[in-house]
Amino acid sequence: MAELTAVVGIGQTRHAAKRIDVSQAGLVREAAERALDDAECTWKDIDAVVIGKAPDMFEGVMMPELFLNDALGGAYKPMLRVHTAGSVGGSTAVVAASLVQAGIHERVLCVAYEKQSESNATWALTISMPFSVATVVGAGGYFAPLVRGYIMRSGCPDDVGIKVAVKDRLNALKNPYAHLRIEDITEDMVRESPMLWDPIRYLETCPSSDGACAMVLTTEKLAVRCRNPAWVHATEMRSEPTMF
Amino acid sequence: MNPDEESLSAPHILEYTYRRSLGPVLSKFFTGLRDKKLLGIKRPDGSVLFPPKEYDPETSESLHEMVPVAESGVVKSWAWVPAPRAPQPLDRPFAYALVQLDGADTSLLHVVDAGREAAMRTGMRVKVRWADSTIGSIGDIACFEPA
Amino acid sequence: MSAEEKPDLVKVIRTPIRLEYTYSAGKSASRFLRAMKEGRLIGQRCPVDGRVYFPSRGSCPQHGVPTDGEPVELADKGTLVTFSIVRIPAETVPLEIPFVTVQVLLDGADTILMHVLSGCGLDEVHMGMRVRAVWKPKEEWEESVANILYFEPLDEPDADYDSYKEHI
Amino acid sequence: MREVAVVGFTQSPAKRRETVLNDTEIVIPMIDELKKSKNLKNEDMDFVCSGSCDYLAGAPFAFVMGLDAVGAWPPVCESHVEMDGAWAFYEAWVKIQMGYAEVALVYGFGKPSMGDLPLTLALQLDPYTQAPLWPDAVSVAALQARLCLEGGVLTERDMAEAARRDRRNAETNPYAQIKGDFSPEQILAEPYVASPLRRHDCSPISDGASAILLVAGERAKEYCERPAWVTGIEHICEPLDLNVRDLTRSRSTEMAAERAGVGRAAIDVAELAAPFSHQEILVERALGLGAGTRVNPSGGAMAGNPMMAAGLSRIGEAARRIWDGSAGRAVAHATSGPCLQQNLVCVLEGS
Repeated sequence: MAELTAVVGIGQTRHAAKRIDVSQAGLVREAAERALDDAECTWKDIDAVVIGKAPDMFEGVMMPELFLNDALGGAYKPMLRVHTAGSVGGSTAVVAASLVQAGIHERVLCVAYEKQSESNATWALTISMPFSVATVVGAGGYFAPLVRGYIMRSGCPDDVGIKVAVKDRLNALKNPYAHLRIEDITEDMVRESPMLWDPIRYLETCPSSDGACAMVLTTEKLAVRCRNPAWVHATEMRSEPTMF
Repeated sequence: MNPDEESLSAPHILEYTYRRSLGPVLSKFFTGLRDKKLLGIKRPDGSVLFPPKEYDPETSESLHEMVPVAESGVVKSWAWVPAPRAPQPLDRPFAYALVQLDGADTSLLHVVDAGREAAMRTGMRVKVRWADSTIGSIGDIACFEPA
Repeated sequence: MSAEEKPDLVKVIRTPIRLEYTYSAGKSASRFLRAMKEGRLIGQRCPVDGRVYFPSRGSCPQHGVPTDGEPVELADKGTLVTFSIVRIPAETVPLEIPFVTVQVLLDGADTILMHVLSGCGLDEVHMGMRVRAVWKPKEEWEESVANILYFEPLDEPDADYDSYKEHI
Repeated sequence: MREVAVVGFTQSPAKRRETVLNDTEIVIPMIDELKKSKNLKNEDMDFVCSGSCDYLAGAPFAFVMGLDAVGAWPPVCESHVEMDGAWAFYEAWVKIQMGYAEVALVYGFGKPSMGDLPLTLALQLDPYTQAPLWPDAVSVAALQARLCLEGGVLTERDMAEAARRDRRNAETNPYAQIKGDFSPEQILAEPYVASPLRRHDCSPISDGASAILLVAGERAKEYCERPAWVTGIEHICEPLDLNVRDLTRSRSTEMAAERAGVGRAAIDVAELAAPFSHQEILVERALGLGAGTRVNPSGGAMAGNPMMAAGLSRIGEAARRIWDGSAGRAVAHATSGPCLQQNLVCVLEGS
């Protein structure tokens, strides 16, 4: 690998079901400005911008990176838009890291966001198409049968989803940016929450959020001057067929 | 071609009414439209961006100082639309135009209702025709008309 | 909020977007749908390993090779591989809740079909149960998966777990 | 920089309306043909990257089905850009530069005939102040054309001559959609479709796909006798706002060309993806091409413009002319966004 790379700045927005206090640009800028501050740099220090988000239909803007690029210090710079569906946040960081690792740029800003409140995520994820029969509702509709299959094949205990949900919600209480903050979360509360897509209960699902996350990545030369660089040792991603 | 090979096709409508939250700058801009006032925003070099953005489109620095611009201005460029499509603002032939309002240093992309193509020319003066009811929407400017 | 009330600030604008498309099913789906209109279920075989894709989308997603060979006729019965009981309504799904979505491995196919199950109690639904398609009256058949109204339990012993575990 | 070459290219014929295949099915034979011609197995591919657009299909995640054409078991390292395949090419080039990959497959595909493309493209504009007015892409390009014409940057005759050149060149391109020998007089006698643009000033709306194989270093020669080496590649994005950009030049193309080293030596062939005749002239000038350059021997995007594949196809068309020895140094161009907002420039050389 040509260049050792580090994450030298991170920023997140407050996440909420509806961030109606900000525009789309305001949302991504809230995260990006925090990442720049954390990295002790400014818009003009950025060599390239990588913008990640999943379906354009969430916000109803075709290739929204085209109008957001100049909100993110990207005017007259290289800009890439990543869309790898649900994995897009991670993929965006991987692409940004690659640009530094390859020795192409010294400092890259990446931002992934979604402003799902502009539409309705369940609608946007299961737009019904001609000739098909609609048998699922939202992402949970797709995943619930697979979750059941996983439980069967792995032999994991029935309450594993409940335990994971409680663990994550407890951790979220320590995260000032978290959307869901359920102070008195318990396993019973999760177990007794409505069963939406059996075997998935309401409190076992993620919320539909408005939010953004940004990172600044740099070369080793720039990173060693930073307070606490997080070195990127390796990245990897894999995709499987939709069915077989 | 063998008709049995031809793909089946069917109408598919993608339809949704998005709710776009505005943030501080666009909120003032659209509130201004509702109240029939046009607001631009000052860039660091003193020039006025209209329509306004909450950031400078070249440097990304935040912008704050909103300033009024006039209801009339000059057509900088235009394109004639002889056969408007359903969602376009006017149902008769019109022009999309870049209109630089007096007091602004950039142009607004909007429409000019000039009746016929021969009535359009770059440099012509135009003024806002407000919609019958204004709600806080770019459509509050129904169109521009020759001044 | 109506315009007359003139709130202090306009904070949200509504932007209707309507785009009209002519959706095109494509070659494989059209072949499948035309067979469907005749009450036949057809899949396509992967030329590499012979697996039968149902419905086929024109290539084997495992090997990335076209599946252009002769269609394979499948039975309208199979094994319920996995399922979910759905308890939230949606405009796009014309079913009363709760309803059961199922993944069915038709006999002779190597990939699952997503559909819905009816004809038994919710507590009777289980993995491995044998099911069969319940069709609309023949005169209503169209080029649509909706010709199958739903799947219903078949009076047969459950399929052996090993026979479908790879398809979960 | 690591040496990377384009060693394989397939494209579908650009069609106004593909009546048999859906968007994924247009890709399937492209990848199959590429794999067969290069004896490429799935395990040989270190990285796969694609470019497509959900709004062309009117459905989310259209690209997920595209992966069916590749074959993804065992799981593949794959990424996707909601951009023209030329940017997927760039991402693949980056993965090779960083030493992650040696062999990469790139493809782009789209079936815009399913919708009303010029109207759909209005959704690329500012969602608050512009898109609600539905300015169609032809009208938006016409605003730029008028600025160029009235600014004395070019004439309607220049535009007609660019259109003529492309359509005439396309006569020898079996994949082209619009071809023929139309005289500038003939073109100038046509009515405007969106004044000051005539039908001939516009690229066609095309369904189509293309695929490219990129290989690093010495291994490139195993796949191709005379590989087309990527000696420079860069892309630049301008602000969206039509009102803060100088629309009478393509500054982003100028910057990308400078950084990609287009001017370091003569260019034999240029393949441009500009979808309107005036834009093609702006790009040609921004690249600093001289009289010795054959522009758009394939006809360029003006002869066939499969959205999301057109830019990638330009790289393929340029590479093809390196392979067959008809060019020693070539440049390919891709564009995205209204009025040439974002541009990519790729320099290919035979040695």
